[in-house]
Amino acid sequence: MSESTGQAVHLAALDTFPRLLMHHASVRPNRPAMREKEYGIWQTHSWAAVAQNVRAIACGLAELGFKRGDRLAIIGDNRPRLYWSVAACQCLGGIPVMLYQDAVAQEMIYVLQDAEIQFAVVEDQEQVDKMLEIEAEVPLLRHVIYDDPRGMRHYTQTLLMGLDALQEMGRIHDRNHPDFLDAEIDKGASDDISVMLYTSGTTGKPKGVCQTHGAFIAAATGGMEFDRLTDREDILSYLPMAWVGDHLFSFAQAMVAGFTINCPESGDTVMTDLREIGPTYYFAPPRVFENLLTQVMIRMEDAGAVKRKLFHHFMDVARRCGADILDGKPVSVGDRVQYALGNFLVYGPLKNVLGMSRIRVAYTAGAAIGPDLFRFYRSIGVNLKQLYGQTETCAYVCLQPDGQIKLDSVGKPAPFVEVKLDDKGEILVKGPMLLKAYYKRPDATAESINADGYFMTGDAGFFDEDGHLKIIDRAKDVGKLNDGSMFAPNYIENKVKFFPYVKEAVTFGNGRDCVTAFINIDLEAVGNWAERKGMAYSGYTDLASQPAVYELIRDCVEKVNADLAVDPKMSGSQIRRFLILHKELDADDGELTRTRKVRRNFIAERYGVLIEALFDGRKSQRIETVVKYEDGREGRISAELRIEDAKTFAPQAAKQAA
Amino acid sequence: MMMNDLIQVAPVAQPPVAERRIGDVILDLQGISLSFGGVKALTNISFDVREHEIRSIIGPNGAGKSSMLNVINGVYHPQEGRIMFRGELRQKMEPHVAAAQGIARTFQNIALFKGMSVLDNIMTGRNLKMKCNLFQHALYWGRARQEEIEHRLKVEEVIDFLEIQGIRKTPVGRLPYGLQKRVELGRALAAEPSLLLLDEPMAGMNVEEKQDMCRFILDVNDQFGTTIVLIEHDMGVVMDISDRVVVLDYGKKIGDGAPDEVKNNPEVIAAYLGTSH
Amino acid sequence: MGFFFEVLIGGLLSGVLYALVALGFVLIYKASGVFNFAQGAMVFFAALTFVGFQEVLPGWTGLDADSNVVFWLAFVLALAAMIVLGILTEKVVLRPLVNQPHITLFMATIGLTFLIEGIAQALWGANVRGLSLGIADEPVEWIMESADILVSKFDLFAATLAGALVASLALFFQYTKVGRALRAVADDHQAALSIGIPLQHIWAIVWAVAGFVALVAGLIWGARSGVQFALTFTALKALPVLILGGFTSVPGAIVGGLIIGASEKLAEVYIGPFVGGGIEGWFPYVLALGFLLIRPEGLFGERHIDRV
Amino acid sequence: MLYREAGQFKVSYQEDQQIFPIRQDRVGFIAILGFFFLVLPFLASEYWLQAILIPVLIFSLAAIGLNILTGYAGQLSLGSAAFMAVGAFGAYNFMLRVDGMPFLVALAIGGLCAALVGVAFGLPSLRIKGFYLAVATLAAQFFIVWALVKFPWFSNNSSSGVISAQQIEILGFAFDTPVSKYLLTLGIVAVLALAAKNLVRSTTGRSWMAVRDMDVAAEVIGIRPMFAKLSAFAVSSFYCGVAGALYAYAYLGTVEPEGFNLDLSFKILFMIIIGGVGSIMGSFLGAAFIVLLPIFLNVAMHSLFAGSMPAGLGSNLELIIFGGLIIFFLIVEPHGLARLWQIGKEKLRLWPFPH
Repeated sequence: MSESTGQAVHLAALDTFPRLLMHHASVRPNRPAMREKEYGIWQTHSWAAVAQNVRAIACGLAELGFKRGDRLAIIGDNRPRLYWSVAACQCLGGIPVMLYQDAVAQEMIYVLQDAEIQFAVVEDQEQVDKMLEIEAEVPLLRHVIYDDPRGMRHYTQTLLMGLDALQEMGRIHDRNHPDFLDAEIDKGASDDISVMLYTSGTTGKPKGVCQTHGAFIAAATGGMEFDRLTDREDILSYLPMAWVGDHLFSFAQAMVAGFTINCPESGDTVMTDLREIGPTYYFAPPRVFENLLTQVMIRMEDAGAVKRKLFHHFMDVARRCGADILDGKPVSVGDRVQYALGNFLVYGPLKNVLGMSRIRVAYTAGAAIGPDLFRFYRSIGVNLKQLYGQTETCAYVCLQPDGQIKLDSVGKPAPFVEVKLDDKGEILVKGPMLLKAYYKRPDATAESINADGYFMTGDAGFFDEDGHLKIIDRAKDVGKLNDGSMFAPNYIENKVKFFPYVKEAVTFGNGRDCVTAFINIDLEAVGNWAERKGMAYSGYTDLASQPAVYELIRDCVEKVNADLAVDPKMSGSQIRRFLILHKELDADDGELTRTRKVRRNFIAERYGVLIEALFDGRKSQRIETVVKYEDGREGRISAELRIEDAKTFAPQAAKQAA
Repeated sequence: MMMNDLIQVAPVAQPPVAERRIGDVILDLQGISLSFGGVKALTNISFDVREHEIRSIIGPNGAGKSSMLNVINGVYHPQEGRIMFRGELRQKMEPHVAAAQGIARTFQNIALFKGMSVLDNIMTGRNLKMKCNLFQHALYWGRARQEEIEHRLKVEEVIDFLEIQGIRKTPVGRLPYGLQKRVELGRALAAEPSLLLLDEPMAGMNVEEKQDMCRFILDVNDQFGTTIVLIEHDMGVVMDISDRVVVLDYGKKIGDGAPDEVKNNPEVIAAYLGTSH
Repeated sequence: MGFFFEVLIGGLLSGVLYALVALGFVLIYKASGVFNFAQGAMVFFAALTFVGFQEVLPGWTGLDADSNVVFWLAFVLALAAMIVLGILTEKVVLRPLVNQPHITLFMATIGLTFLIEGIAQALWGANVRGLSLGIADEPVEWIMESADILVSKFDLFAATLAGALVASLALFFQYTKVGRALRAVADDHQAALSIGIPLQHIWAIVWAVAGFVALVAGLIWGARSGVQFALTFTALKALPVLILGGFTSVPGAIVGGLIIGASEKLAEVYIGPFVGGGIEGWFPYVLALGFLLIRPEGLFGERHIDRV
Repeated sequence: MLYREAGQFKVSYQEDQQIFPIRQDRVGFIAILGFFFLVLPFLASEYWLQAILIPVLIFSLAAIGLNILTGYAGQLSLGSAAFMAVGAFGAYNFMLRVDGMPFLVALAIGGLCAALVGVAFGLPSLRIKGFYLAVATLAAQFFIVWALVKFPWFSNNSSSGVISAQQIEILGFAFDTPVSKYLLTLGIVAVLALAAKNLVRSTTGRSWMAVRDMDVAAEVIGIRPMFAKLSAFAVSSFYCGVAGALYAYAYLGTVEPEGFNLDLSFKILFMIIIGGVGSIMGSFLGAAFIVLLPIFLNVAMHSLFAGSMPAGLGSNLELIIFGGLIIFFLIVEPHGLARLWQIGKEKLRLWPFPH
């Protein structure tokens, strides 16, 4: 502890990101700050080079008239120059606002208007086109600066400018006013807003969360000390820059700890790039881990019998003792020997193929992770942990400490963080990482921070006997069935979604007599299963309607029911009836948020007929839906959906059935 | 914000975007006749190609289109006629000499080097520009290695341009047809040609692949100012992207001019209706 | 002058024999595009099998070793062995290699050469054996008397036999159904397939016929110089013949054989003494090579245009 | 399974273009090299060194030569043995006729003689292809051996062309023991193999392969087929020539032209077919295989028949097995042992996944 406080003192003067950047540029000028796979190799930028580039961009922006407090929109994949633009904006005392790069132009209007954006740095022609499309709706927008000049030759719009030209302009500016930027950096204070992150908005319009340098630096420092991160870490930055997780891990922590960010070549090559880099520190939402595991299992199905047997044998060994070995708990010598052998034959190579050989710490968050999934990674020696946090808390509230990993909790309150529960079970947090305000929304700010300065997360949860926090559901989503028993939809849905065959689930039951569910099957997993069974199908809709698939899913649902029956609080909310949706829930259709969270109300509205059919006992229901294709065209699909019953369990009978 | 409006309408003195300007004639073919042992492939054909233009050659199967390209880059030697390239009269010329003069091409049936990776295939396109000798190669040290790296960078730019980063180390034989076509274009581009001959670059492709290829061809023409002579069957594509079109039928020229002129030429219409096309 | 003609005629007569071996190559190449380096080994195998049967048959049947019955029985058995060998080769070696580059097939037949040589010697032993066809190797008297030129009776017989064989094969291909099919196959594999000619059936027949040709060649060569391993070198004699005559031409094989036969003997006699002799081994190759540079497709080969 | 590639990323083209881009391969290769240089000389008996290791190395060099011509440049040659003969006799004559000729220089000159002769016999390749060319190389095979026998000058007037190689001496150190000869051969082969690898991964090698795969396309992008083919003949013959000289000096000591016959050419061809056409490593594998197989067969036969082995069966069996293996490899794995190795390596890299 004394060591970490020493470091805290040392970092005290480094209380803004620009200062941190300049610090690294002088302390470790030649260490790699960023790598980007381009032209076939990992082009490396040292801290010194990054600082110079950031300077040039900042001065260029200033030359264009960018002032303190202005917002800079940043739209694109994880490219080094976009991260530099974030830092450059901060140098000038501006506020970077990252947008989700895969959103269509119309979806961007709101944020651009709300944040009163005048300057935008975008990745490429695709994003430029979006800006031009909505130019009329965002009249404040004055400058759009693009990173990649490809295809931009014939764009004559005066608001466009290449980042190269901007940097060149900035270098000249810097030469003419050598003290300008340092003075600007000096003006910065820890309490200044360093970034604005828009919450994805499960309900209502997105809100801009204003975070200060101090908040993110505190969150980053806490995480760094908690996991003993050094400047030698390698992290792969592939999650949207607009997401708080990426900003914490790829930007704030890298700036605090001085480690290296690695940007993949393109969205298609993330897996290859992950394997090449072999990060030591890794972050991914549960979905990514789940897809990886599914792929592992599918690829192993094609292996020869001997290899498959070997694999399953050692996976059994790992399941038995792997997690304990990782946690440093006592394990018998026999198991240790077996595990060591398994490590040589299976786990080691497996981690290598997945690009996880070098991982020291991996985190997942954003959604609940299935216990089997979680166990799998830990058992093969990947130190995967969960964390809990929101955009409003810099994604930093609870962390799982090494050696004390519980599958169904999110760990203990992180350093500097205070967590308590109110009388309704809602989680309240306080600490240096709290948001300063919602942008231009004093009402919302007042609503979410109570009089004692606690942020109300809106999540319901409780502490277990060891002081680990357990999350049940969104506090407002927790409802009641007509018989009065608790209905926590997310909790149930997550349990269903832990089955690889299920991609999404939406449950209904608040104010009803029983619980029912929509299911989305996982096309890849179920498709594979169908192929092995020799079933023919022509696509998602066809596969989803097959009776055998209904059987498969019913089996999953009933297992969940058995599981729920064990928990006295939850045994009343077993799923009575379900149907498999004829289309995949899609963010383009508004059914999911961009972070792939279910939009419950929207779905309830769109599929009202189906919900009624579920509750009134019908055997099937016709539905027609409008869908949006990738090119923006719309089409209709209609289908006759079957509705099936699932077995439920009496609370006392549950144990045997499970 | 009044400022904003002003900027929008005012003709700001920005450097003009380099417009692709069609220049002088760089390739002039006069009275070309070619026969193989009595079979006439081309009869008295004359046409020219101007700098920076996209010049298409169309015609039914067996019209002599590919033979025409083969004459231009020296694979076939016409019995009659003369060829002027960049003001020089060429008599008998070998393909590698044509390559040295800046003429590159792709083939109707993919002519990639099957045993080599995508990277190596495209690297062969740099061959003419590499100066080290065999002994330096055997050492692979100093100058030779430096040269290899310099040209690798050029090749990587081509790979990036054609968006084939994901397959750079794949043996070309394992690639699907559409990608092989793209790699072949890459190999030609790596030579930084001033005249690019494309023999049915879109044959056998699906709509999406055709669109991609079209975009690449236009980009090449636009960004590098490369003059392009193109053989293509897809009339839509030809009419869309060509500056001028030559029509051949049974080895004779039956039409020449802008796409619209050619489209309305009765002889051309007859030739196309007369065949199964 | 008489000596010159003597040498010339001797050369031409052995040229007929070269042509016979070359014919085996041409047949297979025409039908299946395989350059069968193992043709020489097949000649060796055929001759060895024949004398082998001649040796063992009296023991098995109690017949007199010199009887005609033994001769013809051995001939029939050897022929059967060659047909079996031909068909097996087609099925086991070539069919799996269909559509491979020609050069791969060529290398496969080099492997086949070793295989056949090994099997032949393992079955019948490696001793040099004599083989008699009942024709003495002595000058034909009336030619000697009338023109004062020595012409071996045996050579004349062999040449006649070979000529007859070539003629009958030509007739076979010209006038029988199988022959027509074979020519169709030689012209265009795809077209032949599309009109329903069973390609692999044809190949098997061709290999069998090539086996028969090898047997006749083996008997003649064997009778002349003994049945021994050196018979496999007949293939090396036939290669320049092929280059000269073209791989696909039957007349080419005959004319090429005559030219090579005559010129190598003449060269040996008239040039050999100046350079120490023994130039028979390479002279035909250099001749053929020089010829290749002028006319790469051979005397009767088809001109090949590279389509690109 | 043994590979741990995660984290081995390349930040420069130089790293990316290494011969062994994977660390484990690098380590393994150095270990093997170390074993052959430092350990084996102490472990191996004289018989092993003289009768197995030295010839394997020499044949590997010849096979690399043939592989350059056939595997990389696509020109089939049946005259490798003749080029070896030129190398052997060339080196011999320079050692004999030039006073104080250093051995290594003579070796190189022997190789250069072979290269010159190779270019001469490679000229037809400009006009003819495929087995036409193969037949042309047979001309070289027969002519060269004939010439070396017929012109006594080459063998310093010895009967039937037999030559006895002089003592090898470099900077006063006599290489007269099996161990020293082995180390010398190993050193030379290692250096030349590296050079060959460098050639085939550079522009030279790419133009060879381009001509091999599609000569018209190669010419159209500016590769001069004449230069590519003739340089392949020259380099190939150089390697064969050096191998031939070592064959005489480090292996047999006494050789005659007839020793470099067509059978030896075929043997080298078999080495590359079995080892791997178009692979430097395959050349080593193939050479080892072809040298070891007869020895292995011999041992097996002796233990099987316990001395009462039928006469000639061994050599015939060898023919049958060689012939059969060639056919087998061409059908089943045309790229030989090197490809099998490659496949095994890929499997290990993907382990535990099958693909």
